[in-house]
Parts: sequence; C-alpha cells; structure tokens
Amino acid sequence: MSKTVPYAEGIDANVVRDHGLSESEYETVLSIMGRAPNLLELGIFSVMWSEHCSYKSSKKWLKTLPTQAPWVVHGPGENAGVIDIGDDLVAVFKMESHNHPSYIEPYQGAATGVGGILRDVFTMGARPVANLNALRFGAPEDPNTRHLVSGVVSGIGGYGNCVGVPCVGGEVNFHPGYNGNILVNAMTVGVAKRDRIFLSAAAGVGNPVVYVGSRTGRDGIHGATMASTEFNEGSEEKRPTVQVGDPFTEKLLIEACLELMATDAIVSIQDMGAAGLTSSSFEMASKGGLGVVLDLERVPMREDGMNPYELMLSESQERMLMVLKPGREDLARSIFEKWELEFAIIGHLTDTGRMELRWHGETVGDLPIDPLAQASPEYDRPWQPTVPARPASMAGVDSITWQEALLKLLSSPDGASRRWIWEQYDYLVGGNTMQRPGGDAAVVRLEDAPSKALAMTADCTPRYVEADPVMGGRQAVAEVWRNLTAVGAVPLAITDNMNFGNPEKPRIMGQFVGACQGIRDACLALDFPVVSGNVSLYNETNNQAIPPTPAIGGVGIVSCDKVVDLAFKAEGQPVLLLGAPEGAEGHWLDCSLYLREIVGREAGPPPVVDLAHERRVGDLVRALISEGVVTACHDLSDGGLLMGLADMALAGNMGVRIHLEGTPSAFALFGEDQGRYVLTVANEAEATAVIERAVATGVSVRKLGITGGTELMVNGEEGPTVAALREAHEGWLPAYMGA
Amino acid sequence: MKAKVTISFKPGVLDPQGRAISHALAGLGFEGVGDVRQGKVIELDLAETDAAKAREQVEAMCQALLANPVIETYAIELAK
Amino acid sequence: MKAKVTISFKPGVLDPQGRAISHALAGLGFEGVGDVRQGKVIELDLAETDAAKAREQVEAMCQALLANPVIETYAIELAK
Amino acid sequence: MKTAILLFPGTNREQDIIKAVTVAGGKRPSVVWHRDTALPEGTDLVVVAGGYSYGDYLRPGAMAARSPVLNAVRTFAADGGCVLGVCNGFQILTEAGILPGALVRNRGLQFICRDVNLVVGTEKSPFTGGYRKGQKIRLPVAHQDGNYTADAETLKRLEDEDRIAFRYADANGVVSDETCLNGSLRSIAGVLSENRRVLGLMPHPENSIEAGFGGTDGLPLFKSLLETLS
Ligand SMILES: Nc1ncnc2c1ncn2[C@@H]1O[C@H](COP(=O)(O)OP(=O)(O)O)[C@@H](O)[C@H]1O
Ligand SMILES: [Mg+2]
Repeated sequence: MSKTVPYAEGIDANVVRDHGLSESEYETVLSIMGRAPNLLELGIFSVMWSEHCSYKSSKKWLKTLPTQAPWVVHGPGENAGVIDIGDDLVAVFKMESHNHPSYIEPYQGAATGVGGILRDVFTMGARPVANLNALRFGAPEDPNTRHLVSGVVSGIGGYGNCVGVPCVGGEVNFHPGYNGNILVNAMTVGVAKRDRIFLSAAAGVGNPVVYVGSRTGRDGIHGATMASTEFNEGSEEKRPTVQVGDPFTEKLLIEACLELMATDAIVSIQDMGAAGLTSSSFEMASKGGLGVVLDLERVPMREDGMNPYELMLSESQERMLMVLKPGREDLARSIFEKWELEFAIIGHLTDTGRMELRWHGETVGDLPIDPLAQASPEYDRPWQPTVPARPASMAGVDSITWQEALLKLLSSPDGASRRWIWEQYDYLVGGNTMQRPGGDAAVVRLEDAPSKALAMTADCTPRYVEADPVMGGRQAVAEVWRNLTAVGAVPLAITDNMNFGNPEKPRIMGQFVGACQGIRDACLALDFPVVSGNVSLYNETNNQAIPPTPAIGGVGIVSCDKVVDLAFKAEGQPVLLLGAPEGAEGHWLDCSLYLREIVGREAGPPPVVDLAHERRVGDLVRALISEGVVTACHDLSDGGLLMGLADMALAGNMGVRIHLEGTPSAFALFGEDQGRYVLTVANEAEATAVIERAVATGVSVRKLGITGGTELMVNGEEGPTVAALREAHEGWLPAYMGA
Repeated sequence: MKAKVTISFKPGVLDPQGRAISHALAGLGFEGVGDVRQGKVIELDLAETDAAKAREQVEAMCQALLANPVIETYAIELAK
Repeated sequence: MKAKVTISFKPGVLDPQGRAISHALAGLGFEGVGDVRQGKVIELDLAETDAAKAREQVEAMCQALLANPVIETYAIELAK
Repeated sequence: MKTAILLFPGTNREQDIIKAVTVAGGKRPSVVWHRDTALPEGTDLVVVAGGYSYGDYLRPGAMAARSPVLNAVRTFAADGGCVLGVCNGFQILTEAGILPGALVRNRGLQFICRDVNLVVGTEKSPFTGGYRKGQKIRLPVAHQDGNYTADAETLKRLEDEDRIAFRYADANGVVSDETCLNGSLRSIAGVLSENRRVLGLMPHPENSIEAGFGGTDGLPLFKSLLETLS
C-alpha cells in the first residue's frame, strides 16, 4: 500500500466523505485494495459498508436473537426466513422498511417497498400468498400527515393489488414523534414446497450469471455520491431519481421466475434490492466462496450514456440476478421472453475470489470479495440503558364516565377503525382469505393443503418501547404471539423490523439494545424464533428521533375447521375473561391509551409482560379453541377490557352485559394488563367446564357476563349501543381523510 | 379564462405505462415506435380574466396539488 | 419525428378525476375554479420522418389502442 | 361444461375462477394464452377473469382487448357462445366492444374492496337463472375503475331490453345514485349482451362460493351456467 498516493485520480477527501466512508474506513479500504480505489470501486465499498447493507451498528445485537427451532429451515441470512409448516410445505416471510423513500414520495416509496419485499420472498421459490404492512405517521394535526397517509396507502394498494397478492393485515399508529420520519414496513408471506427452496450462494466456476427483469435506469443512485465533482457537471438527465414501481413487471417476474424454478435450470438466485447489482452479485459470490466477472455493457439499460458506476449502484426495481446451470441459458431465455422481460447473460463465475468489472472488454474495477465482506465494519456503539419511566400520576383518571371514555377511545386516532385503509387493499384475491383485516390475525388457507391455513399479524406498541425498551420489546413479541393464539393458531416464528433513531447517540443505541433484549426474552420463553428481519436506523429529523419501533411480524399455523374470530356469535353466550391479574379485571393504567387520550398524559411504565403467565394463558386458550369449545376469542391490548368487548360487539353486531366486582373503575375497564383474552362459549355448562380447566391449569378466570341486546352494559349501567359504538369507531378516519 | 396544464414524468424517471404502451403498439404491428411517455393534461375553467394573474394562480395550483415535484414537471398554457 | 396525442373525455362523459381535482382545489382555498377535466397526453418517438405519414400512423394508433372511442376524443400534434 | 379462461400478462384472479367452477361442480377449466388465436375445441364457456391485465396501464382492459385471443372470443360470442367477464374481464369486454359502455375511475377515485349489496335485475340469462329477479345478494367487489358509463341511448336500450343483470343497492335492497359505491350510471354492476349470452360484471361471484370464505351468494351463478351448458 502506498501511503503517498491515498487517492486515485479525481478523488479527494470530500469525495470519500460524500460516499459516507469515515477516515478509518477509508484506511481499511486502502489496505484491502493495496492501492487507491477508483470511483467505481469506492462506490461499491460505500454501498457495501453502508448501514443498510452492512448492519454495522446493529449486527452485534442482532446476533443475540434466538433463531433456532426444530421447524426453522432457514433463519436470518437468506433473503427471507423459512419455516416448516407440514405437508412438505414451508412458509417464507420477511418484513422490510421503506421509510425514507415514503416520506419523500409516499405513493412510489410505499409501492416500491411492497415490490421489494415481494421479491425477497419469491426469490426463494415461494409464491407470495399474503402481504401485511406496519405504518407509523405523524400527528393527525401535522400538515403533512393527511397527504402521507393517502399516498402511502394508495401506493401499497396500487402495487399489491396489481400484482394480485392479498393484503390481509397490518397496523397503524399516529404520533407526533413520527412527524418528520414516517415508518412504512411491509411484510410478505409466501409458500413453497419444502424441497424447492432457492438460495443465493453461487456455485460452479464458469456458470453464467444472468440478469432478468426490468432495464436499469438511474434510479435511486445515492444523492451524496452524485453530488461529487465527477457528476456535478451532468445535465438534468443525470440527476438521481426517485424509484417508480412497476407492479405489472413484478407480476410477470413472479410468474417467469416460478416457471423457471419448476425446471432444474437455476443454481442460485438473488433479487436486486438496495444497492442493486453491487450487493446482489457480491452476496452470491461471497456466499459461494467464488469470484465473478461482469461485463457491464451487457446490462439492459433504460437510458443512453450510462456508465459502470451508475449500473453498479442503480436501485432500479423489478430486477433479479441468477446463476444458471451451463446449457440451460436457452430454456431460461425462452421463459423470460415469453413473459416479455429482459434477459441477459452479463458474466460468469470464477475461482479468483474477486469481483472483476469490465466495460467493453476493459477492466474498470477489481475488488477482492471476501476481504471486503469480512472487513465490513462492525461497531460496538456506546449505549446507555433507558431509565424506566416512573409511575404516572393518576389524577383526573375518573373525570369522565366510562361510556364517554369508551366512545372517545374508539374514535381516537390510534383507537379508530382502519377500514378506510384496508378497503383500499385487495384482501380477497386468491380466494383463500378466511379472516379478513379487522380481526386479531389474518388467516389465509393453504392452496396446497386446503385443510390448513396460515395465521399472520404485525404488531408493536411504540409508547411501551419508549417508556421501557426491554419491556416494550417483550410486549411486541408477546402481542404477536397472542394475536395468533386468539384465532386458534400455533405461533411458529417472527420477522422483525427494527426502526430507531441515530445509533451514534448512546441513548438511541440503548433503546435498540433494550428492545433486542426484550425480544430475545420473549422469543425464548414463547418458543418463537426470529427467522428474518430488517434494521432501519437514523430515523431522525432535526435531532428528533422517532419513538423506538421494533415492528414484529408473526406467522402461525391452524386447521381451517378450528379457526375462530372475535365476533359475538349468538345471544345468551357466556363471556369469560382469562389471564386477569389477582383481584381485578385489570389495573395497569400507566402508559395506557386511556391515560394518553382521556387524561392527556403520556407517562408511566408499560404493563409488565410476565412471560410464564403469557405462555400458560395462551396455551390454554389455544387448547380450548382447538377442542372446539370457544365461539369467539379476542386478546386485550390498547384500551383494555372495554375496548376489547367493543371490538367483539362491533364484529358480531350484538351487545353484551357484564358485571365487575365492585364499582367499575377506569383501572378495571381500560387497564392494559398483559396476557388477557376474552372468550365466549356456547352455554353455561361449557362455561363451567372452561372455568374448571382454567383453575386446574393455574390460569385466572372469571365469568364476565353474557352476550345479547343492542348495547354494552356494565353492572346494570347502560352504555352505548352497538350503532353508537360503530359510528364512533368507523367515523374518525374517513372524516379525517375527508372521504 | 381556460388553462391547460400538462404534467409529465421528469426525464430519467421510469414510466411503466409509457413502456407498456410502446410494447403494445409493437405487438399490434406498428413499426418504428421508440420511446413512449405518458403524462396527464388538466384543463381548468377559471373565473380570472387577467392572463398574468391566471398564470400565477395555476402555477400555485400546480405546486400545491396538481403536480408532484419529486417526479413530475409541468407546463402551463392559457387560452381564452 | 415526435408526436403528442392528447386524449380527453368526450363532453358529457362524467370525469371523476377532474371533479375530484376541482373539489380539492376549492378545499385548498383556490377561488373561481369552474369545470376541471383531466385527460392523458402520450408522447411518441417515431422513426417516420414524413409528417403526413406520421400523422396517419398515429391516427391509426389512436383508433387501434390509444383512445377508447366510446368515451374519449383525441388530438394529434407533430413536432420535429 | 368446458370452460376456457383467458390468461393475459398480469392476470391475477384466474385461480379464483378455476376454484369457483370446480367448487360448483364443473370440470377444471383450461387456460388459454393471450397470443392463442383459437379457443380449445368444444369450449362452452369463456371466462375473462378479474384482477388486472397489463397492469391496467393506459386504461384497464385496453391492451388485453386488442390481443389475438380476443378475436377468437368475439367470433365465439357472435356465434352464440357464453362469455363471462368479471371485473377486469368486464372492462376487457367493453374495451373490445363486445359489451356496450365503458368503466371509468370510481367516483371516490379509490380502490374499493368490500362486500356490497346487489339486486338481481333479470333472471333471464344463462348466468342469472339461479337467482330471482329483485333478489338481494351480497358479493365482494375489488376494483378502482368500476364506474359504469354509457350514452343515454345505450342506457335506455339496456333497460328496455332487460339487460341489466345486477345493480348496486343499499342494505335494504334500495337502488339509488347516492348509495352506489362507485358512481355507476343507474347503479349498474353488470350488463348482458343483446343475445343475453355475454355477461360482464364488476363484483366477484368467484370470491363468494364457500361459507367461511366470503359467503355463497356467487355460487348460483356458476351452478346456473353448469345447468345450462352441460
Ligand atoms: N432485525 C433483524 N433480525 C433478524 N434478522 C435480520 C434483522 N435485520 C436483518 N436481518 C437479516 O439479515 C439479512 C439481510 O437483510 P437485508 O439486507 O434487509 O436483506 P435484503 O438484502 O434481502 O434486503 C436477512 O436475512 C435478514 O432476514
Ligand atoms: Mg433480498
């Protein structure tokens, strides 16, 4: 290495800085290369070592998450997680963020987010069977919020509906903490035959490297890099551009890839996600311990005058990279041509362990693959544990009647129905949707094993995580597990999407570390491993970080004939509460939705998640459901018991009469104690049997009352009618959106 | 006064619809069709009768609603 | 040669997008906005260099695909 | 009944139709590629499936309507063959001129996926024979461009000739412009051809054929076809 010539021609310290590499990182680049990198090589280091691709701040902690279980086929490290679901089938799923692009251009940002996560799943040979999305927006009063909601929702719908994957679930929060940084996390679940899973590790020196899908344009090339001197004099045409999604091409790509995957032509395959051709080719070669030669002039291009730098760094959508078996090129070509997609052999595998980039025969870049991948930075960033919040003052908690409070909660931004959103998503295509959006978990029947279904959900309660990251992380996993349990499913595994602020701040890093610890605790206790995930850091504007938001997506399996939902089914059915704390229906109002919306206080520690209790109650509920005694089931979360009962009444269009011990208090009615479920059973005899079972299992149980009537009654006090509940619940979002 | 706003994708931005149209035209046997771009045209009836003021007003509408400056450009024409 | 096709709804056909825009503009405080109509503009790069032939070709494209005669009308402009 | 389903680039609800035909008791439909110029020998029913085709770029159904297989469908329909167009299929059939009118953007501009109430307009067709005229049924819709429009003369003919198969209604079965979810003229959700053997409709009967999966109100449509065409 020559210390005297630290920069290649045309590069200086500013260019290096614009590429996001620190001085010490650049030193490492020099020692790996043994010379100064040219601009193309620098660009490659820059994206490979970016936070997004290298997980440099988060790796240390992600490694602590439990990823094993007998049913896990592939955990983190592949494009998506893979779990065994019986019948020689696997479920393949992952969640991914598209936060920043969605803030800049909500429709296209969200749309391309859906496109990206779909590709992660069908790359592995799975047909996508469902989409979910976890969204966070700023305060409703913020002047940007309405426009962002509208754009993001129509973008998710516009892409997923066109591709024809039902969007069956998700979650949405509004909070001023997201005013400058919305979160758009998309999840896809796919199904494949167990013995037909495709991985990305390249194999076979000499095998052709093939590019398929859309052409490459100048999409999403990093702004900072484009501002460097080299590109400054460029015309308007050379400016980096926002990625526009093309769901039609994505649909063709799915069909073409799955058709080719049914043959024996593919050795390995990898979607081109963030950092496009660079990270896909690097990853394939690196996992296979091989080298690769790419002839970049063969890459199908959308615009004239594109250069190797742009081709390697473009983030154009709807593209894939594959290694084919020799001699299968024509078969593959004919399939992609039939689907009217680009197909180009752009290189081949070598045994050099190097990435050699050629441009019309001339070598324009040459980098060692393993050293680059292995030297990718990993930081142990300083972190400061979050001091758990002190108990909140409960002054003013009783200043409002329960009837008023319930209506207010049901029509609050975080309590209101999301129908306005999910009705813009096609949740029916495929004809397998058993439980639509609006319940605890969505349920989608398996096309190839029609007596079974997958249950899926996405959850996180950021206000809990903010108040106590460990407990909040735990709660997010537990709530996912509970939601799957509530429809009767056996929870199998999760994917996570860790959305946080700037990890260089010890306070933020402390939130991340705490959340990882909480997730880990819950995964271990609930036998609920992490099989895939994504990290999105630096969600900050003007030094203001988002509330820590580890979104969790979960998948479970259930027999179609055992599925239950939350709707009250018939008049006169006993209503039971399982898992309540000793001596009360509930008591934890700290950090609750009630305290925030009714009392105006966002304070206090989150409710305690006792994982042993969680497991005991959940396992009993699931057993009862599978024995067929449960007619409706709902877990309690935001807004506690009364919100839960209101959900059940609304879904069944039927009232309920309950009796609490003592006078109804906000604590009992709206407390957010964890690990609780409300069930209905067919008659008193069944109720007695369930109570005996619960007592024998050590699960607290009490009979709350009985279904029927047109209103919600508590201890003989008349409450709102179901019609009034509906008006409150359904009214807010359409009114807010001006629909 | 009538105004016509033509909104198109910025150069370099992918235009999937335009591409599909070009493809479909080729499929229908039309030869020699190169790049195709699809845009929007919005025609407005304005009460304003002064051309300069009308242009100013429409310019403001484009900024506020009609065009998406992140990916689109627009052109305004006025007519009696 | 470049061609520009402007496609608009026939008079009398209700234009939901135009109506929504007019509504939204009023909501944003723009006054004096009457009828609003939204149409499409399609720009084509043609290999043809003869204007008359190009027009004929584009006319045929409009008939064959670009416009739906049940609800739409079109206008063709040519440019170098 | 031999059913053929058309497959265009981007079609995404063909599996739903295949399921519906088989659940109703029919033989598994065959799939016909958009470039094919002929329908399978002995085809009794052609289904133009819902979902999207060509991404619905330009106009929904525009590109599919100009594909080679549509010429075969046009001849088939002219010879009295039965053709069912659901959602995007309805859009394709109007674009192809096989059914009158056009479908434009929903009144509220948004995509709408929900169950809707419909009133059966006529039982006189191979599709609607399993319902009673005036019967209220519930089917899901999932579309963004389902706003039916046609000139006054066409509308009058459709009504005079009893060719409006389904109309959108409210929960009580009352048809009105205000409750029509997408702005369709005369609340039209589905229309028949002159010979009554081509039906286009926006709702999805194929997503309402099994209890627990969207109800069974769509089943009579497929059963009625099976009865007529077997
Ligand atoms: N928070 C996380 N928890 C567990 N696994 C993670 C997490 N974040 C990322 N991963 C895993 O790391 C791998 C790389 O992730 P990513 O770069 O987002 O994938 P892609 O390149 O396919 O977009 C994937 O296997 C992913 O599942
Ligand atoms: Mg990937």
